Amino acid sequence: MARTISMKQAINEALDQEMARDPRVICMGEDIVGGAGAEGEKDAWGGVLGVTKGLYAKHGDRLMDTPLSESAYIGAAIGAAACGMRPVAELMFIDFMGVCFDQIYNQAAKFRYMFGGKAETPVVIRTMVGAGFRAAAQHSQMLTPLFTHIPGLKVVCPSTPYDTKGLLIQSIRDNDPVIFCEHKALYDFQGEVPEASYAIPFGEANVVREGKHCSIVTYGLMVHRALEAAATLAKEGVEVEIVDLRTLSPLDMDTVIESVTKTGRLVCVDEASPRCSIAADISAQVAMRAFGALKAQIEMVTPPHTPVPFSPALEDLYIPSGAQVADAVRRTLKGGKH
Amino acid sequence: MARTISMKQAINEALDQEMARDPRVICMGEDIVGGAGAEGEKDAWGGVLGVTKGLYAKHGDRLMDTPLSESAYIGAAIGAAACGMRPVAELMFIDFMGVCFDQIYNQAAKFRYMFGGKAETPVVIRTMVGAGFRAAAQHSQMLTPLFTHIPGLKVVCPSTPYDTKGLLIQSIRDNDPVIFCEHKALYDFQGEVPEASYAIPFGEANVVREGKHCSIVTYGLMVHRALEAAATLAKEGVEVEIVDLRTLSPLDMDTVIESVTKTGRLVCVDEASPRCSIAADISAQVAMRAFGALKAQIEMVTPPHTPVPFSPALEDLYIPSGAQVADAVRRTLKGGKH
Amino acid sequence: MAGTNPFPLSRDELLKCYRTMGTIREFEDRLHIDFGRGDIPGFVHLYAGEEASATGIMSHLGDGDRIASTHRGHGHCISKGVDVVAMMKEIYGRKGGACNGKGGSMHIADVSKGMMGANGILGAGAPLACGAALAAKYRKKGEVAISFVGDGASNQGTFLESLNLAAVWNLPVLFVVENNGYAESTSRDYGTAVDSYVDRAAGFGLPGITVDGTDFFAVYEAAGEMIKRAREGGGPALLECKMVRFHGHFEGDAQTYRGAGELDSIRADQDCMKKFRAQVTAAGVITADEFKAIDREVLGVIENAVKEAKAAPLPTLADLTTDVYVTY
Amino acid sequence: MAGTNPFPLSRDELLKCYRTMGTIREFEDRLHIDFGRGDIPGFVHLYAGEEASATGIMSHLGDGDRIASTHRGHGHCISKGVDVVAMMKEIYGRKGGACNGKGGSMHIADVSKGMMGANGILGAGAPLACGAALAAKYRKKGEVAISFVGDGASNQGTFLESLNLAAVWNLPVLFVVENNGYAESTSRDYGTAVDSYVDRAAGFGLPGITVDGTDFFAVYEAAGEMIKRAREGGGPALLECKMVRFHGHFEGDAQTYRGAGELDSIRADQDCMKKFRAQVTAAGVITADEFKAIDREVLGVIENAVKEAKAAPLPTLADLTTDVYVTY
Ligand SMILES: Cc1ncc(C[n+]2csc(CCOP(=O)(O)OP(=O)(O)O)c2C)c(N)n1
Ligand SMILES: Cc1ncc(C[n+]2csc(CCOP(=O)(O)OP(=O)(O)O)c2C)c(N)n1
Ligand SMILES: [Mg+2]
Ligand SMILES: [Mg+2]
Repeated sequence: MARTISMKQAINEALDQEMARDPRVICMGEDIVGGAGAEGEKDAWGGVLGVTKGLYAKHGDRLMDTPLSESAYIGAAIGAAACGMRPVAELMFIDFMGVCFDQIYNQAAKFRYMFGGKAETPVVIRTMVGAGFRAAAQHSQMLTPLFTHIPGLKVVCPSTPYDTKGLLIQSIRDNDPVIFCEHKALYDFQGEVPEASYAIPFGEANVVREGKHCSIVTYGLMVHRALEAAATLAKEGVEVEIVDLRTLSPLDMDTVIESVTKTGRLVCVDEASPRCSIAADISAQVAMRAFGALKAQIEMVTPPHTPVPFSPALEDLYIPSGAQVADAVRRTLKGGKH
Repeated sequence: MARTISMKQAINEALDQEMARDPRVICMGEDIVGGAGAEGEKDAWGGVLGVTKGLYAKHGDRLMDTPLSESAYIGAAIGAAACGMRPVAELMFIDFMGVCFDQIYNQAAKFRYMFGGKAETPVVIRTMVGAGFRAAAQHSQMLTPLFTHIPGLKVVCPSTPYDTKGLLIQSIRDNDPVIFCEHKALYDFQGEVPEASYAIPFGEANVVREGKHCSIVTYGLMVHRALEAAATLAKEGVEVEIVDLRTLSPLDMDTVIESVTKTGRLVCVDEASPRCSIAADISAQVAMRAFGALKAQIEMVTPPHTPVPFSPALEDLYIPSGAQVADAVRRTLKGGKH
Repeated sequence: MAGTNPFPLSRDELLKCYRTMGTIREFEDRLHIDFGRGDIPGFVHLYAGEEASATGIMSHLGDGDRIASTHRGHGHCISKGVDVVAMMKEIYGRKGGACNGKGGSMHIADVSKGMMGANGILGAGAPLACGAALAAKYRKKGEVAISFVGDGASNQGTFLESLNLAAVWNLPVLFVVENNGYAESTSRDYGTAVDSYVDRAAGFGLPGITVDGTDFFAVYEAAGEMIKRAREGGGPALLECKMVRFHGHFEGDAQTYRGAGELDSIRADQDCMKKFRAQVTAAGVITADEFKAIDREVLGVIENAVKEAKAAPLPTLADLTTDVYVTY
Repeated sequence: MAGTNPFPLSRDELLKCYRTMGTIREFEDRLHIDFGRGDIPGFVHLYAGEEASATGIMSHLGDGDRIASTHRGHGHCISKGVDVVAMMKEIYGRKGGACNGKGGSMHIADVSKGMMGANGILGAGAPLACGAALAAKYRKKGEVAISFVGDGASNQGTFLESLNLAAVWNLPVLFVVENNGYAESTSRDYGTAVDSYVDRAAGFGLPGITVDGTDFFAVYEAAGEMIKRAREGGGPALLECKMVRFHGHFEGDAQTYRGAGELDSIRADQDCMKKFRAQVTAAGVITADEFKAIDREVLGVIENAVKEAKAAPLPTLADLTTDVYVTY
């Protein structure tokens, strides 16, 4: 039965159901329980924004608070995964990857290949991404391209509670290392989610809106900005098609190309910094594989090549807006082969 | 007076001349002198491949060996830069960025912006990149896209001894943090280099070969693969233009677009992994800004989406070859607007 | 006995230190209120309760000495001489803020005052302080650097590596572990596998001292000795200040992890400002009325800072893309 | 007295340990020669001279116990039971190698033997071993994990954090610092700011012991005690093995940083195999001829491994893109 719940609740439910289903699933992270060693409430936090709250009561010591040592505990999750467990480690903000990236991209990502196909590392790293929280340059980054660049990693970034539950369950069941990116600005976003457990396969983009004039390819929070743009443009008689990638690696280029083949136009929207971004990656692949289908220039909408500013006045300008997306669509509609 | 020297010697000379010129220049890294605390020869190594050998005799304690603690000493270089020094820190292999990336992308790269334009961090991080040494998955990566993605960093990757000297001198004099990527397979590559000191400005790509049929945009070792392809193709009557980017951030898109506007065709060659790569970045920018000039699909030549294999038999297949580049040119020449 | 001053600081210096602590306290308590009202965006970590540490240490420093701070940086800023109006504007995200509104609470810096920045990344300040100390070593003016770190962050590899590096290079740097008993909701005793930071320091060949960080004079003396030693080429050291925080980890934290009555009791018995007043008035060096006058003065300073901050202009689109590079 | 065995191992076990050490020595010395000939690609770090450490420790382990190794991993592999032919093929970059030629010397692994991989990144094995220990804790079969680290790498944050994590979670993991006096060309005493690793361990609440790593029996006994304790839930510990390396840091290293005569003297006086033979023959448990027979046997094993490696097929284009993911 589907009810309307938040993305936060969808994450909590996915973890709960998978922990109940599979005793090898364990969770670890900073304050994911909270109150460790303190005199007051146990499960005092349930994560910095309360996402894992309540799981301790159900699953006890299979949730572990950690010292503030991301290399050590994320590496431990990876090591445990290589030894038959299915750990879900929380990297509180993706911005902290700089203190533990080696364990992710040189260890987890490469074991299978370096060891000649003889290792499996079914670890999930849950992490908060994105701007909008007035959390400034070191707590607001997207950074999805850095992980997508790395062979051996899978990268997931859902846009709805429904996708979140299904993709997190798939991530836990998946036999490869998965970076599961949760957009903090979507935590309270509500949507219909079935109570029963279900998995959404990786590498299947979701056409969240059909249209014939232009394709918008995006993921995460930007799906909602694209939908805003679509609503505006519809009033102008422009019907855009929106492709929500859902997983950045593996990537469903077939759906992207199918859409561009239909519309002949492409706008890639990415909340990550512009250089070597997901937007650039999709654009380049289309320019290579579906050039003939393109009727006009590809447009990319990203933040500027700057760190994320603190001031709300600036941060609101930093994050790509629905209006910017609509403008980009209008630009490519005006463009055309000479 | 120009002589023929190796890229290694060009680096050594640039460091030597800048240390002599500016007392604020200091160098640090693992075994960049060598023999610290040991009974034998001082300056025993001069870096793992001997690049800094001999500098200790001239500049003494301004070259410092470090403990094996990249976060600490690269962070110290960054901190010293923020306090008026001009440190050149060596990260032996770029593959080790995973243990110290935070200091680079969250600290050095962001100080200026986060502090409202009131900080300068003139640090250079010299690091070895690339495959070909049979050094396997953790000592052969390119990883230039990861740094290029980050606003606040400058990223340099020269292809010749001449460029190496001039760009390293510019890096040291530059007031922003610079990641200086040295391709290990080019260390012994010889070229003409003036003895006198000179700086090559950032953001100026070099058209290393002119041609009218197709543009090849690349950097580092791949410039030489492009030249191989050019020689092959010339025999077929195909004249390619080769743009050596030299600096990946800032990026000289003007030169790229000028070239594509002339040739109408683009092949991007990158030794980095394909997803969110430099090749993708350039391709996407061209598809956005110079779509009208394109006569056919863009082609990208990169390694496969795999870690770097150890076996020479595989590594030679992994690294993009001149033949692969030539094939890509032929493909785009066959392509065309429908 | 009134008139004779048993403290290592003059009457004026004592007044100045009290004013600094009071400014921090009022700054933080005011933010607590204004955050509750919804006036202040983002994550804000308050230093109230910990003032004696920053103030006791920074009293020994000049502008040429550098500090690298933490996410809980307001107290370090104020005691290092960063302008409180500029700080308040920054926290309100305004132009004219210490970072022109681009940094916010977690990134306030003022390099002209030797304040190398609050830092949103745990442990990240330690290498930066080592770098500042290295620069000082080359400059040979006897400058030092201080690295602040929380008890939780003291388990970050970045911090631990820095202890070793500082010892290997014999850097003039002091590592200050501000042990307030918690890392977010997690107790120090859970997260840190050693009872005393003196032992941890010893594991890296560093001398260490633990002091009661709510006792200004204990901090002042221990830090003074260690800083003097560092200035003279004696190398790095570690100072653990055991202390308490009065507010939540960040604003919005309900603090249910605390024991019953814990917050009341630390506010009653471990208030560093109360202790300072008691010690100094008991010695008859400064009167309670003089302290009250400073309290009032400070209130005005902060009131004014908030007023100025609220009146300051917001940054605009033109500011969005400036200050990324010196040149690009 | 001939016949009575004063050692904590049976005659057969002693023979087995000697065979293991001899296999490592011959494996490495042979690589040294073949590398010199240009037969072997890449970076190769030899374990010769350090055999007593790997062998003394691994004698206590079964396949269910895990180890995380270093860049200098051949000795750990062999003593953990990885097939030497598969290893040699791997180092020659052949199909049928332990990693089908994709890993090479720095990445040999055999998860079926509990060998979680040599590792090209310093300190990176420590968290992995913690993870293996964590898995063991959940499985409740009394398994343990060992993390090997060099003296130089012991200054990596990753390693240091792991000491704390292991203590906090009371993991059944043993950290073995293989202190061979050098990190590349840099002396241990320059890079590590503490004399004894026992002190460093104490800084993280861990018990530590330092042993002469060239004395097999010293290693064997200390490791045995610590591993037993860990199996019984007593938690992590640190073992420092002081040892020597016979070859350069990697093949191609001229070792000019060593003092005059240093290499000769360590080969003469600190050869763990010589010591082992002397101790065991003196006690009359095994004869010199028996040892020689093993030496000959081992020579044949390695000779055969090289032959098989050279005869094995190279991987081809079809292998390039396999084994990146389980599914994609
Ligand atoms: C590398 C990193 N990991 C995690 C965090 C999230 N975080 C911010 S403050 C904090 C607790 C810090 O505790 P402590 O060091 O004791 O300082 P305190 O807050 O008590 O002053 C955590 C976990 C972070 N900012 N950086
Ligand atoms: C993170 C990282 N930094 C640097 C290196 C380069 N490196 C490889 S081995 C080595 C020296 C290691 O010394 P030690 O830990 O004492 O081990 P040993 O070689 O003596 O066995 C260095 C610096 C690396 N592989 N990884
Ligand atoms: Mg704390
Ligand atoms: Mg060593």
